[in-house]
Amino acid sequence: MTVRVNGKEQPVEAGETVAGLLERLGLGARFALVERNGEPVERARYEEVRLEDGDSLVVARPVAGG
Amino acid sequence: MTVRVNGKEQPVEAGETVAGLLERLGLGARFALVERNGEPVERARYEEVRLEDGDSLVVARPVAGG
Amino acid sequence: MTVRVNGKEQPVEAGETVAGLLERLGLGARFALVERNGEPVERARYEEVRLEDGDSLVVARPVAGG
Amino acid sequence: MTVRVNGKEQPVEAGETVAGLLERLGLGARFALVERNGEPVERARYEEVRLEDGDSLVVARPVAGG
Amino acid sequence: MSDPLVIAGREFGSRLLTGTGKYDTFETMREALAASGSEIVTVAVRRIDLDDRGDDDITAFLPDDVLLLPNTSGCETAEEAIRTARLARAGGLPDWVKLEVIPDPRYLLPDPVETLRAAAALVEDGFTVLPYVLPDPVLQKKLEEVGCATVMPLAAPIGSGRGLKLRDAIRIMIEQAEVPLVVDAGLGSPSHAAEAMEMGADAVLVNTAIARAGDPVAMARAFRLAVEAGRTALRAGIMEEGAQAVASSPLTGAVHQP
Amino acid sequence: MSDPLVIAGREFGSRLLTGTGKYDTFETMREALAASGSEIVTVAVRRIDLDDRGDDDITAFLPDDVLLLPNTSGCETAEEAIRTARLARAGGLPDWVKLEVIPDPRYLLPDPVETLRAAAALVEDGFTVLPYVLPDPVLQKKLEEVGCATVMPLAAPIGSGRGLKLRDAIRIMIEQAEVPLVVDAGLGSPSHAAEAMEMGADAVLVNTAIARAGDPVAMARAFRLAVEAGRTALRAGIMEEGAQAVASSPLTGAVHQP
Amino acid sequence: MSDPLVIAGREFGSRLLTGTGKYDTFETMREALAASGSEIVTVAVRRIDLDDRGDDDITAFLPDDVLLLPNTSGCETAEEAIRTARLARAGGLPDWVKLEVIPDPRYLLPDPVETLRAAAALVEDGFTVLPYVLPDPVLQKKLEEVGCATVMPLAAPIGSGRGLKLRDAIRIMIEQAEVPLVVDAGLGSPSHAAEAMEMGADAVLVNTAIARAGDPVAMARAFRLAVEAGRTALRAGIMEEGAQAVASSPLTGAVHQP
Amino acid sequence: MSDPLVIAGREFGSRLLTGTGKYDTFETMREALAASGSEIVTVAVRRIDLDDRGDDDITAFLPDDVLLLPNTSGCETAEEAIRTARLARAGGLPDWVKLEVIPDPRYLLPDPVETLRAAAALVEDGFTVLPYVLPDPVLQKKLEEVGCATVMPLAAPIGSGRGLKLRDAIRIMIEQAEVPLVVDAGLGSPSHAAEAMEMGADAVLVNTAIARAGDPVAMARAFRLAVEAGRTALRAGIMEEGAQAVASSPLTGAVHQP
Repeated sequence: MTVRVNGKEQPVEAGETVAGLLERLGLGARFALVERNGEPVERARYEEVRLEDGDSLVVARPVAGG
Repeated sequence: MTVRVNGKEQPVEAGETVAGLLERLGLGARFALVERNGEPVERARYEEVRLEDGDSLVVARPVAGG
Repeated sequence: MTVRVNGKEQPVEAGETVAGLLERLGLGARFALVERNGEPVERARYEEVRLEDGDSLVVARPVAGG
Repeated sequence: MTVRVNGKEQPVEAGETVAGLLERLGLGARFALVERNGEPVERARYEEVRLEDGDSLVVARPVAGG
Repeated sequence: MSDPLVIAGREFGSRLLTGTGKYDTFETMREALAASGSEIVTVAVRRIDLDDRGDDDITAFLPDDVLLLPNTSGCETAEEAIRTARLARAGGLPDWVKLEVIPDPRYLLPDPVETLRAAAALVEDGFTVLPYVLPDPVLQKKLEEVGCATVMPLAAPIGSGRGLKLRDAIRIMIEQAEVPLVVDAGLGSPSHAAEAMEMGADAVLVNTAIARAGDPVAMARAFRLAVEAGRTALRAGIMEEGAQAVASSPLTGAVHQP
Repeated sequence: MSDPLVIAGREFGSRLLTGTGKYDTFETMREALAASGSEIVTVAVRRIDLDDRGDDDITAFLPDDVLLLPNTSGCETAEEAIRTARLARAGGLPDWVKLEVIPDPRYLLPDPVETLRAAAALVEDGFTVLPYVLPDPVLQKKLEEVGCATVMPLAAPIGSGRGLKLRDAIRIMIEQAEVPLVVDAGLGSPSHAAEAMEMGADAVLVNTAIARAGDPVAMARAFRLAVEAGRTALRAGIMEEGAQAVASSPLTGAVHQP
Repeated sequence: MSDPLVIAGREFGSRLLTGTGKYDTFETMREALAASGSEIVTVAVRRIDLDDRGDDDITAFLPDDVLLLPNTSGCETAEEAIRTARLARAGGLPDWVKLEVIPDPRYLLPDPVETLRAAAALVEDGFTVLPYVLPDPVLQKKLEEVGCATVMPLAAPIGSGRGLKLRDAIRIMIEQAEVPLVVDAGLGSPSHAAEAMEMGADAVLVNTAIARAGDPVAMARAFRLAVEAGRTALRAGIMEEGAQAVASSPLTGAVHQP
Repeated sequence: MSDPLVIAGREFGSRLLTGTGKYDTFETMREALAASGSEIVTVAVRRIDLDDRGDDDITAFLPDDVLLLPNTSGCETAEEAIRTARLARAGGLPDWVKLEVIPDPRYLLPDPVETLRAAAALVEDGFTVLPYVLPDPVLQKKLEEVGCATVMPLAAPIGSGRGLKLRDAIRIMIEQAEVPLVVDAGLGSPSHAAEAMEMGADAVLVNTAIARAGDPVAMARAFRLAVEAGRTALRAGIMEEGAQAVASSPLTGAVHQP
């Protein structure tokens, strides 16, 4: 199945979690912020929340700013 | 019958017009602006509009201002 | 004989006046100011003052300025 | 004999020094600056300099200032 | 050459708008308005006190050839301002309105949210709307978008006469203005008005500085001259400010030079 | 009412003095001087280059009814300035002199000590002396004491067009002036000139801001209007600046009030 | 004596807030933040570019003991700002937000209407909201009424370093502030920050002036000192400005006096 | 890094000079001087009134490790100033002198001509001379030429606390200074002092603003911090002021962007 991450198609395995996806994307170590289908995902639930086919995700992070 | 003009009771004769009232109030010569029951009255209709018992009127005018 | 005008040698005939010199220099029509040997020459005396050999003259004029 | 100190007559004993005068004036402990007949007196010489009849002295000091 | 101020398609020869408040007498006001050359003159709208008709009718002292511009002073909400504007129009005043919505009696500063709301409604209702605002370039754009005929930022708190204290924000508004920018309130002297015009303001509105002057008629004339001076200078092309000194006389040929 | 500028007992209708430097052409200069209404016009004095007579004679382009005011630009010492002034007078220019003694070519600022020395000598020699100085109220008093006809402090470095940057010192000079105070140099736009006049300066001298404007003739007119505006305002009595806002419309009787 | 800055019931020892933008390196940023003594540090929130992970994780360079304050830069509407704030909070950033709603990319000025709308919604949603606004005392009151924890007016356009150009409006905001007033954006040097504090601002937020300094670490220290200087002066009681000169030495008893 | 102020070959760690005038008590003065960190402290010289010895001896309240700098306040001519300086030196005060020659009791402004004359004589006589002047770049050069150790222009009339009102002239003096430039008189708050240091002044001298503060000791500390802040900023490299807004957060990658 596939999801969209920041507008790009990404294949994911059935039942993959948000945490798993971040890991595969090499963002495990990063301070990543995740929005799923327009709703923010609590960091505490990255391990639980399982992706579904067609999910649209935004993955963001804090950057330098004033 | 009576109407309220700028918050004060005023006796008026049945069928009196806005123009008539202004005349009796000594405002005939003045540049008077009239609101009746919350709606502005067109100057052109001062002669036509007849007051009804319990009408609430505001009578205003242009004054010095910046 | 010769005089210096604004630092340059100028041959002059014996007995030539300031006015004569200005004429020969093509400055007759100009609003010329003349200093002779460090002393200003009155305009009224341009016709009288006769140059002497070795005189040092400054010839100036009004120009645009603030 | 007498001297003038800051414009006022002061009796002094013959041979009295600047230091002695300051002492008698109760200024011994003060940081006093002394001018005698228009000339400043070096602090080092307060003990030596002997006053003479009619001397005019200014006695000053540092005060608060900007 | 002709250089009219154009508001809502109407041309005005004068770029000095004036208020009618705070004059000692209506006679002085009439003379001062004439001396100012102003073609747009503001008035307020107030209830008549039936127990005290108060002074004469101001309209009797106003020239016929000027545009009377009723303001909504005294209104603290959009609804109050809309009601006042509609009353004035129905009663025979122009359908132009100087929109003021001022909730705070201490600083007398306008409310950006209520002003925008009232402006949209009044434009919708057919008014030519001239809103009074704190200098705010983003609010300016919103007011232009809802169809205001001018935007009128204050130079400094009304009646303070402090001049262009909020110059930096007004400069941005001038740069991006799509409808005439009128500097309103806070101008205390003709040099303030001239500076606003040199900056590129399309017009200025002055009241207190004229009405409270020692000689209001002479001061009105002074503002008229200053507004013309500033506008003329803007069009003539003002020199660039420089950090360096530059001589205005020749650098060579001095008399003493060898 | 008449309000002439009086210098050394001579009356002038205009309070705008102008310089003749930096115009693109003498024709433009002539028109601009006319538009300015100026009655006192400065010129510099320079040696004629016999190998290059240069442009036409400026005097041919100057109105007959103005007072030509020769300056001592280019002089770095009192002696040079005195020599230049005497040469100008002997040659038929007026016995008035705009005294400039400027030792430093970078900042072009006047020398207070040499200027005072030259002023004393020139007054002694019968000149009407108008010295150009940095704003210095103590120097002003000394110049008045030696008999100068005006004192002319600069507003900002010459040619910079920065306006009344040294306002605080000039204000003191105006308060204590016993001869006319002319603000000279640094005024960049009509609003600067108007402000100087509102502060109480008796006149202003402008050159670069007019000569280097996009349209010098229009700018000359703008300065003329601004000087008149500022002077008129001063005499009319300018309102006090306030820290507080004060309404220009009535505080009571609003339409919506019960 | 202790004089903490209290925002939403939380105490901070430093009154200098800093941004993390525009540093050449994160190492320099880390040192500068330390030198600033700042306890509140802003960050932006942006999508990760999966094709270019970009530089290191900024959080690795930020001290643990400071409060990270995510901003909503890049948002042009209330909805975008709300969405960004909620994403930041869900992902583990604090529930504090520096609210910026900036529709115009040229002048980068905040939108008063959208900012107010977003502020109300975010307070409702449990956020501690610190809105960035143009100086507007009426908008300030509205933001206080909907429950904002501070109001943060800009001193001048962001990144311009021009200082307190809109001083007059900020002074009114300080007079009537009921929550801490933080001057944000436009401060270019420590003297600007000191002046803001002397005026009575509760704190200042600085980014560009430190990050783009020749030596950001030294400049951070300079701002820290200046903020402390300004705050200390305010509490010590600053002398009244006077128009007159007043001697600081005795007027009598000079040595030469008879 | 070390950054001493060097005057006449002597190094000072502090760039804040202070006066001793106008304190309510000598005890407060002593504490304030300590808090200021000042290493150069001015005193006046006055006759002792033999009928009223007045307050205690100020020297008993002055730290031993500061340089006492006697001033010539009260002197209206070069001769009076020279006499006062020589008396102070003979009596055991340092051979440094803050030279003030002030003829006018109203504005308390220094006399450029007499000050220059006295400076030349005192340098000749072996003094280290620190003259107090109106900002005048030409006079500055003359004072440097006769051997003055510093030049000390006033920021605004003494005691007025108005800050750098004559900024434009002081900026030129800083650009061309060959001996330390000390801004003296008129600084009213720490931000004024910081600004002077950021402009490049080598030091500032403050008296009234500290002595007349509500809490002089705290204010002395505030000025100390501000002077250090301003100096540090100057050396760190202050950002250029810009006319344009420049974002401090990234312009792309916002959360809502597609």
